[in-house]
Amino acid sequence: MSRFRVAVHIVPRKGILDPQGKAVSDALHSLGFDGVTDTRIGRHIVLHIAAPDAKAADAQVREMCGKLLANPVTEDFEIATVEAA
Amino acid sequence: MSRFRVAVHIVPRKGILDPQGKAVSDALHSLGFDGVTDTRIGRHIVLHIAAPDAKAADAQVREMCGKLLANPVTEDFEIATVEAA
Amino acid sequence: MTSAPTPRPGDPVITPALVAEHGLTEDEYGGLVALLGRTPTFTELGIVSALWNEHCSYKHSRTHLKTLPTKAPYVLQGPGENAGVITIGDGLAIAFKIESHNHPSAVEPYQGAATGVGGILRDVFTMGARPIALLNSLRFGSLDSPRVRHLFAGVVKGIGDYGNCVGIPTVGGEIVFDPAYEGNPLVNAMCVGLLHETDLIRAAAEGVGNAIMAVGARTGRDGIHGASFASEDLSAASEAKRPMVQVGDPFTEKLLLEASLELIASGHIVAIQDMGAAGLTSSSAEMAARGDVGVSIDTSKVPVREEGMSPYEILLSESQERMLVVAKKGQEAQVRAILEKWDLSAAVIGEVIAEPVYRVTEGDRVVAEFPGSKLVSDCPIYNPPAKEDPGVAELRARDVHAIGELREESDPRWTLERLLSSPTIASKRWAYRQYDSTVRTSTVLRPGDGDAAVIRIRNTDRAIALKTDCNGRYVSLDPRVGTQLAVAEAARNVACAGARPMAITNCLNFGNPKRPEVYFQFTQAVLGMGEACLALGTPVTGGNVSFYNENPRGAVHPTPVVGMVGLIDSQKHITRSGFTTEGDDIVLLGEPSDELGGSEYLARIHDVVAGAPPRCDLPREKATIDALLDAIRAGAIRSAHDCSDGGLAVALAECCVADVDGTIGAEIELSKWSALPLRALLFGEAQARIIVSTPESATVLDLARKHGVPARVIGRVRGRAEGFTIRVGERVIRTPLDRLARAYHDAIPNIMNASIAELAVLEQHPQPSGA
Amino acid sequence: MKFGIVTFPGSNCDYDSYHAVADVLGLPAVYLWHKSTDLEGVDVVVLPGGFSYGDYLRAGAIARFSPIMKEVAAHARAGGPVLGICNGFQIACEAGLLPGALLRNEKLQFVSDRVYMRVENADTMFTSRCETGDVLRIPVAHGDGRFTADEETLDRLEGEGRVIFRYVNADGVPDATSNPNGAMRDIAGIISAEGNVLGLMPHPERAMEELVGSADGRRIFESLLARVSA
Ligand SMILES: Nc1ncnc2c1ncn2[C@@H]1O[C@H](COP(=O)(O)OP(=O)(O)O)[C@@H](O)[C@H]1O
Ligand SMILES: [Mg+2]
Repeated sequence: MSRFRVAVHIVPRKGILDPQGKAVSDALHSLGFDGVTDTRIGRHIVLHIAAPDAKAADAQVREMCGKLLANPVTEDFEIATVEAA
Repeated sequence: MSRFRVAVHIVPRKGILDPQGKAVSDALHSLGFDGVTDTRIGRHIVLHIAAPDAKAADAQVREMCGKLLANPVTEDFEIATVEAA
Repeated sequence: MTSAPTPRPGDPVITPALVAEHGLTEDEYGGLVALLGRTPTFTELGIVSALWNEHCSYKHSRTHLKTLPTKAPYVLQGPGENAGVITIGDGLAIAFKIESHNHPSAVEPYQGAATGVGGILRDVFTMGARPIALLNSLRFGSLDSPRVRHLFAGVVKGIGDYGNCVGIPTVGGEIVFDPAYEGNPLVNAMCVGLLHETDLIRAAAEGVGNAIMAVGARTGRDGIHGASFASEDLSAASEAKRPMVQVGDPFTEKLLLEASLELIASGHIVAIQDMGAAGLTSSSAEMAARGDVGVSIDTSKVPVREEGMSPYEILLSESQERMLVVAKKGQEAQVRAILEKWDLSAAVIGEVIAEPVYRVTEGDRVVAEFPGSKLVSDCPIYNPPAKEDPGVAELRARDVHAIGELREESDPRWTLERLLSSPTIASKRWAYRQYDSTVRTSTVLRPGDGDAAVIRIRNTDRAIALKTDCNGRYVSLDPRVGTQLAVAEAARNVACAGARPMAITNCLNFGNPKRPEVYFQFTQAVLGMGEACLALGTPVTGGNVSFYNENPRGAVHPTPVVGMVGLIDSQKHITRSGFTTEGDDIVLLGEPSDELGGSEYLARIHDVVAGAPPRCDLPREKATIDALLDAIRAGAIRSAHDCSDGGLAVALAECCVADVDGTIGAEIELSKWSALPLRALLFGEAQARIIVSTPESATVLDLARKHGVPARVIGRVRGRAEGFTIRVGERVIRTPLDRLARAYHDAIPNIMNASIAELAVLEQHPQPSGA
Repeated sequence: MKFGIVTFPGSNCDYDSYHAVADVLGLPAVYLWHKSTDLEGVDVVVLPGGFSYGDYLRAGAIARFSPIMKEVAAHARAGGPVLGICNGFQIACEAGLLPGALLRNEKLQFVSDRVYMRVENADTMFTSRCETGDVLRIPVAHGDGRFTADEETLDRLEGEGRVIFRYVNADGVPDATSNPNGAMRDIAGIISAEGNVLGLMPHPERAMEELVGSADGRRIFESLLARVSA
């Protein structure tokens, strides 16, 4: 078993209203950041796990996303990084 | 001006209690993912912005983080990716 | 411009399969073709499928709902509008309505419940009323199941986050756990608003030339049912993934609320309506039908959130936090200015026209056109066969006395604690502690303080009492009687808080009406509701029907939820449910009888749902309420609590331990009824019973006699140290209070707080949860 | 003495604060619109509770940039009293008027309840009508109330007598259940170094009349009245 640090992004699914992202976009505009056209806000989850290898770590985290970390009805997830820790 | 997609991570500063991360760790254990030793939960913000070049885009988003996106008392931020969009 | 609509490029061809996917029967489709005199376009098919579906058309319920009593001198607005309205004097009125969000909550509990609250808030503020209170009536399966815990936790958080953010206190409700709701949770939300009678506004389009405006949030592809029906014809897999779930934005709702009330007060508009179920289609068609005018709408002018939306999608989208407004001609700019003040957009999307048609264009192209108001009026009406399920008749006839007692029951304390810790009876504080119940600073009785919530009316000495009720088990065993009892219990509960029951709204949750046994339940329930409302003088001012609450394992208990509003003339009369003062006499209004059928006792201890529900004697219910209110007005009552789930012993224990801030003792003497079987005496659910505590029992007994209500002193309030004692002849049942308190208060937290996974999932919601 | 109550988009206790001041205490009060840059000559600014900008991103994070906040900061710099309640406390922290931050409640649930808070320092313009050690019963209703700061800041706050309210039980001592949100050192409310900006999570404006459960919140408003008008 080795130790891995896995980072996951959970994001609102395309087409789903993201009121938080909208509020932040608007706030950035009013702060003068006019170039902002779109903001989406999701979660950045960093897990430390034990697994035989990186591939297994990835698979394990995918399963966690399916079961717990992401809401299957409204969110998509992506494994951003898997690194030895 | 070009268009960039910038992803930022806002994470709870080390040493700050992260009850959400802890609850998720515990929940993962109760689902049988015993190998999880630590979970931290932050925000994953994806911005679409206009900027002359990638460096300027990065600088702009840093400024946004300093002003609005991260709380200097409790959070750290890191620019994860800057890509042409 | 009356060219007949032509199919849009890319529209799917109308085939029998497509028609079926839109939920229209062959006959209904035939009716549509006859109405148009031609084949409908895809857009027209979508419109009709939305308007003629059960939710909008009430096609299976309309005939029966018409039989309900709806009138009283104080009813300003009965059924037919976004909410009912009653006057409470001094030019003030109360608007109120309950609605279901069962199906969305089953799919996505958090967003489903949240958007349910959003919708009911809009129904109330579009009447010109400022929302002042929210309630909710919830049904879930057994908490033993992780999925149920997930649903329960999600629904509660969704309700809380939405109402808390908008700043409307959630003050009451009920939560029942029963395996009958395992696959189909019921989530009914009620909103109550306050208005000046002169601000009452209705949702009828009027005035040829007036502008129709879309205000509030932009329209996205959320919740388009047609999208799934037609997904084969629309493109690939990406489309199949298209979100059906609507996400609520309570922040926008708060802005919309303020902007709408300002709009109504400004006099620049003639009508306003929520774009709720079936979105723009149903709001515009209903407004046109109510006003008996034509309308013309251009979907290309609707502000959208996503590119490339078709008229079909724009018309059927159920994006939240949107309103349809009819602005006075020439005053559109003022309307826009008010919305801009609140950072919201407003766009003119059509107008009221003289020609009696409902017309939709996309730019210059006519994509849908229906003659007159036939779209709404020609909706089919069904009255399918109704027949009782013989199995139910058998259950009802079953002699429940024959059910033997468990060994543990030889100690009634065991049974009492089991019942107090039954999730249906136990304290719901775990849930309502997540609801801001004190914002607006008018909540006099918060959840848990009384049998009903009480909100004072500022600048008057009056207050209103609010409660939702329904025992679905009773209704399942005898729909007519069970529904009468739901009305009676709601009336009793508001009376216990010191209020005269005034009027009800209802949410009729049933299974598939095409099944005769379900339709039987429905028709009987409506019959019983009408009878009870007549007898108790509480007309029905509106409501909602939710059919198809079933899955392959069967239908839910028929659950006609009653939302009652009562009026308290003087704030001095506001009455709590728990005992307050050592030495007070405890009086029982009404009397025990040998009735165990349909009880929580049988369900919880014996896992049996059988027997006839308790008898309902409506005149007796009325007399008991009148006697109680007279005693309250005479200043003789210190607390009042009705007997419902769990019977007399449970109700008495609740009076001692329900207050989280401290328990109080009681000594009870029931020997007068020692001839009754002990379990029926303690845990039977005979109706029309109220427990009061009083320093003047003579006055109470006297008033009861005057109303012909049996009443007797059954004990005395004691100090905390003296515990809880019931004597029945030789038997003495004595329990320390903290055992009872723990059973009552810890049951739900013990289950939920151990359930980390469910809670952690919820915490993932990127929703506001500030202050 | 005139009160100004700021209305941000999403504020929802502005109405309650106005009621407390104008109807219960009979004092002049005005609403101040977030887009305005004029404090209209008010003596006390109230940053009310609610969900300014939906509390999206972080409670108070967006509101602090409202045009009115520049004027509020100037008023505070000039020694003018500012009372931040709940969301107002969060906004004051985000704006740097007060140190620390208010994070998600430790139990991760919104908490609506009535709590007890002990007056830790009666020698402020907000607490002069209390005695140190008094226990007030006040409603709370928030999801992000866990006061957090680094140890050094906490020690400084304590050392300078700037922890004004602490969560306790009915008997006036902290216990396992008296802290509703996991706030560090049971802190319910703090004051600025100059003593003119108070932030607290509980809602004194909801505790002005016995009819709605408690009148203990009056002591805070009456203290202000005594000091400022003196
Ligand atoms: N979903 C809920 N939301 C808010 N308050 C609730 C909810 N469920 C129950 N309550 C409150 O808990 C108390 C007890 O409710 P309930 O058990 O239904 O009483 P009863 O049996 O007298 O009808 C009431 O004050 C009620 O309003
Ligand atoms: Mg009751």
